[in-house]
Amino acid sequence: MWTGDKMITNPNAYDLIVAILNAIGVYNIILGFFQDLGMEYILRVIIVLVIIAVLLVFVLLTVMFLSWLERKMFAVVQSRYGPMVTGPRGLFQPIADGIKLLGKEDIIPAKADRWIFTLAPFVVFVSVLLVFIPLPFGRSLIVSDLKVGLLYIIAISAVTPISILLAGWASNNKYSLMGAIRAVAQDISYTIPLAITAIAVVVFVGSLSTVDIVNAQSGYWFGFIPKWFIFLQPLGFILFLIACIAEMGRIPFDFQESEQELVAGFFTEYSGMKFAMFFLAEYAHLFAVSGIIVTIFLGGWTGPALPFIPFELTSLIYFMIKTYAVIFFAMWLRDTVPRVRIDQLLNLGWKIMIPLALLNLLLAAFVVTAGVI
Amino acid sequence: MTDLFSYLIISAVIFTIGAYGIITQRSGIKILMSIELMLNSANLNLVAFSSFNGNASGQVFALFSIAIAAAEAAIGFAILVALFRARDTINLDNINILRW
Amino acid sequence: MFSDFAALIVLLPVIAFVLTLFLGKKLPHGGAYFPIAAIACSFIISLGIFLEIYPNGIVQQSWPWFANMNIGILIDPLAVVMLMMVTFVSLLIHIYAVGYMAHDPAKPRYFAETSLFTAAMLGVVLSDNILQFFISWELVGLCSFLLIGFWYHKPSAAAAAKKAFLVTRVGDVLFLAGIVLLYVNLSNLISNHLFTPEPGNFILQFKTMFEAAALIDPTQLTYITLLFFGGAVGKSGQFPLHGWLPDAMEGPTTVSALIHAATMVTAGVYLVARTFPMFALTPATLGEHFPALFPAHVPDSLLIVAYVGGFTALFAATMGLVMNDIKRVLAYSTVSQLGYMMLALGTAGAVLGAKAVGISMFHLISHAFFKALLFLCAGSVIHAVGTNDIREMGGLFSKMKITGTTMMIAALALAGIGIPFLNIGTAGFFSKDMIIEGTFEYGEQTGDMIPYAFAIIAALLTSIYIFRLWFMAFTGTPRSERHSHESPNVMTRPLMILAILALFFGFTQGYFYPYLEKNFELMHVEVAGHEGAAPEIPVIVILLPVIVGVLGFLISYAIYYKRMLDMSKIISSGNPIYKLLLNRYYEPKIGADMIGVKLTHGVVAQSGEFVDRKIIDGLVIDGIIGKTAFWLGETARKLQTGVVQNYASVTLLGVGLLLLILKLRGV
Amino acid sequence: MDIVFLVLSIFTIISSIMVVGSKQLVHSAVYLAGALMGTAGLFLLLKAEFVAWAQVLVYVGAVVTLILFTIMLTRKGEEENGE
Repeated sequence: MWTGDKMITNPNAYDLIVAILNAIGVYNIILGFFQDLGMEYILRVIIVLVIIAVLLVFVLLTVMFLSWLERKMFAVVQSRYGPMVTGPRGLFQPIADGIKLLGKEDIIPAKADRWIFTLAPFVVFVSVLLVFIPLPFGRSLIVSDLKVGLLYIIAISAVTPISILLAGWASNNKYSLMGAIRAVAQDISYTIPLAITAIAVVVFVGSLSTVDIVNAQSGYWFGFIPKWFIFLQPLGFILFLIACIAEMGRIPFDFQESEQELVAGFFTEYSGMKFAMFFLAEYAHLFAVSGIIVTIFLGGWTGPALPFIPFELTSLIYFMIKTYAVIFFAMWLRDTVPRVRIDQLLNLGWKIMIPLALLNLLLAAFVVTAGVI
Repeated sequence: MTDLFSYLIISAVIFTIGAYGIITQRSGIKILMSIELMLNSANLNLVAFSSFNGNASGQVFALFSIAIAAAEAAIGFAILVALFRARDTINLDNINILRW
Repeated sequence: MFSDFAALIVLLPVIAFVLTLFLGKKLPHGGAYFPIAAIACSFIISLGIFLEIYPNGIVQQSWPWFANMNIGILIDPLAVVMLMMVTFVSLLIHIYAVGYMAHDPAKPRYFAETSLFTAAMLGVVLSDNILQFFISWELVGLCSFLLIGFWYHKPSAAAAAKKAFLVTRVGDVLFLAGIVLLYVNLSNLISNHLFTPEPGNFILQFKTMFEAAALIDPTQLTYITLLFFGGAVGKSGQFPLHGWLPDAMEGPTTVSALIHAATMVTAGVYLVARTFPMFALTPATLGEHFPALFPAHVPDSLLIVAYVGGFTALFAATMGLVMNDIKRVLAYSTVSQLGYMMLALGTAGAVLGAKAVGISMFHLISHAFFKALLFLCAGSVIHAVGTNDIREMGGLFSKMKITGTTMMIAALALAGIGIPFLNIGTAGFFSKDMIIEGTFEYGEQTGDMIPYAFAIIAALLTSIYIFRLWFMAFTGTPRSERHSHESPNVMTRPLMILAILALFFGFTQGYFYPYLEKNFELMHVEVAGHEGAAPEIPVIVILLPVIVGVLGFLISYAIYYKRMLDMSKIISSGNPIYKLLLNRYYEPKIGADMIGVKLTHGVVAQSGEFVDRKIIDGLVIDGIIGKTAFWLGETARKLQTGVVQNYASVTLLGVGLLLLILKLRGV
Repeated sequence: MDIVFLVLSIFTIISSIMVVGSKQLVHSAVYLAGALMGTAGLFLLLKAEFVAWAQVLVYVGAVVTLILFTIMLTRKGEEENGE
């Protein structure tokens, strides 16, 4: 089953770095140096650490940019200017916010469960960051091409509700608990259609690896329609998009923190660095989920190759353009749509989304078994 | 590479802890958690054997067992919540309505 | 090509049943289109099969079922004419029901049940083995129960449904016993190597049965056939199990039409016709042992069939004379006509062999047409007048011309009016004459003229009661205030089609008799008639049925139209005969009060209760057994502490012990 | 490899002990999540990736969430018996 190693592995970031070093002509020198020391694995560890550092910096920068973008967009929609003071058009506002939050006092409520109260934000943050591991930012630009990448992503996303629940419970505050329970009810309801629609795509591809999924979407039908799964599975795409937005807890499904009802939901009691972690996690989640949507339905990094530019770079650009389009859609949604009611949310999830997702899966299975595609 | 035996030892230890938990705990939730532990140790056994014998069917069994554990947990906890609503307690010592 | 779809004949109405049951509420007309379309398709397939196999083919399909049984389809001439008749009449009744049931809220249920009913009847007709036959037969019984009790909120309907179910059950049990006895005999024959079925044949298939029939011990064969006939008596409402049939009028009139014309009641006749070779093989012991009472050389079973049928024909006709409920008159008429069919099988079977099947089936089919027509006309009248009582009708002809005319045609057909020698006449003229001539021939050859007398008297009575009905309903002055009107087209069109058939179906007799006569030859089964030169039939015998028919018409005309005789004097004076007839020979009283209440409840049930309560309970509950069980329970229940931990501990301990034992034994 | 196995197994066993030993029900649940994650890690070591992530998805994602849910819905009971 999944015990043996895959025969041909898709190239990942590690291979890319090795290739670059080879191209410059220094790889063998460095390798020789560590081989002399007899500690070849240290080179591997270093390269991996470099990859992680690059990923972390990239994600954090994107997240900061996203928080600025969100505020700016919200302002534009409401005919305001938004942040304008720090940096050009307020571009450095997130950095200023970050510094402010770091300087704040880290308050832990007296009756809170200290241990869990501290643990929860870290779990949220880490679990969101872990999602990026099998996410292909471009050709070869992937930390690790897991054989079960899609399952991994769904599994890791499933850990987030626990930390939210813990955060809400540990605060010892009824609004927090209420927000947490809502968040979890919502997450559980929407993970199911999410997973089922993802499976429908897997039925077409025949592999859980994200790179395989993207590769399956390269090429064109009739010479001009890209082979993206959005065209093959429009219903699946819509369901996946809705489920993702609900999963992220963004308007119109932001029950975990609905300010008018629950102050700030599960992170009402958080301040300082811990609050910053929730905040960062939220935008990182937005980025990750948009990336997943792009990977699964919008062809990932596929696109026409440009001359003279290495495809690794163009593919990254294609990926980012598509991802920002999805992010833009989510933000636009937040700016324009009101929140639904919690019972409507759950009805939608259980009574409409899941049956439709199953129908979609059935159609996909039928199409594949019938050999239409 | 670690050998099969060490995995079996781990599994046995976890199983024993779970069994101990079932016998000693009073809270229904704790007991169910202990049951999860025991099921988990069984999964570990299955996967370890499957991996060391080069036969994938153990993994399939483990997947089945995981699914069953999830279903069992859903039902068990639903029963606990219902019991809590009816009797205001989840201490199993007080919930012996099915006794003669 | 059509024969490949033979299974669809049954399956389509079943599918329609499911669809109507589940989707009917959402559709116009209660989803009546499903059964109509399905039965229309069944009819087309049946017709196609008929055209395909005529004149010498049969369709046989068989699949193994369990043990040495099979599921199969057998379409021989006998089955194919039945198939066409059942599907066609059922189709017309369904179409008619769209109008008749238009205002009933439970239409989907009605159409679903009638569809299943038709499917069950078709299953009876198509079966190629007696077990499958019995299963469909039971399904017919169930559907009749559901349909008779269709208006279950009416206590009388519920009671009638129960009565129908219970009374036919008596017959069904006999039938089942017959099947069991047959099976035992057949398997004994096979295990003693006296008989081996051909390869590919199964033990309860009709073919095997007929082949083996000659080898079965004659006495046993008599029992088997009589038990089968018992089933037929129950289903076809023959004396003494006829009581349920008039009560079955509590259902909607269309249901009555379906039960009485096309489906259920004919199943009994069909059963006897189907297994006719076995009846014909039974020994003639009665004639040997009681030469004074019975004719010689007539197979026992056929003799009994003839007598029961003949007696029923007469007996039911007498009650038909006095009934005031329009549908009850028709119901007794059905019983009487079914008696004729049985009579034909018995008498003609004894002297003419396989030809009797043709005679009987011809009457069955022409009866199906004109009886369906009569019922549908009655339904139309009831629809218009709102009552079942013919005393409250009258003068309807001016308002309901189509219904009146078609009903007159049906009445003529029932009375068997026609012109002898020229061979012009209604369907009933040909079919009934044939039966009466058959009884005469039987009488000539055996010297037993009683069945002939039964037949002729019953024919006279038939003519009287049916024209009485017509005159009372359609002529004279209206006796109720109701504003009646002709029924809608969807109801009258089926009437006209049936009327045409009732008029002209008789002319097919030239093709019909030879075709059906070959039925058993095609299955390679010999049915020997009583060989003897066909006697010259005197002119009077040929004329007599028509004469009594016309005579009956004249009597009715005189009494009920011209009012030459005041009937009220006769019937109100406490005339004992009238009372006897009106109370249906006290049959309901005997059935319900004597057998039901006094015998079953009073004697059997009471004594059973005594044994159960006083003897068995006394021994078991208060005796040592009860005490021990009680004590054991008291002690053992302490083991259930209700503490989960105890259970878990004991379970673990048990597993540990088990492991230890296994280890010690070195496994 | 041995070191990873050792760390994972010790982590798993300690978490398991804490599941039973912890006084607070919520802590128990968190330790249970830890123990299950540790087992998932062991599965990864055994090269059973699919089972490992299925374990994370179902056990940690669903079962532990259910447990936490139940704990929160039966809070009064927990306080009574929390000692």
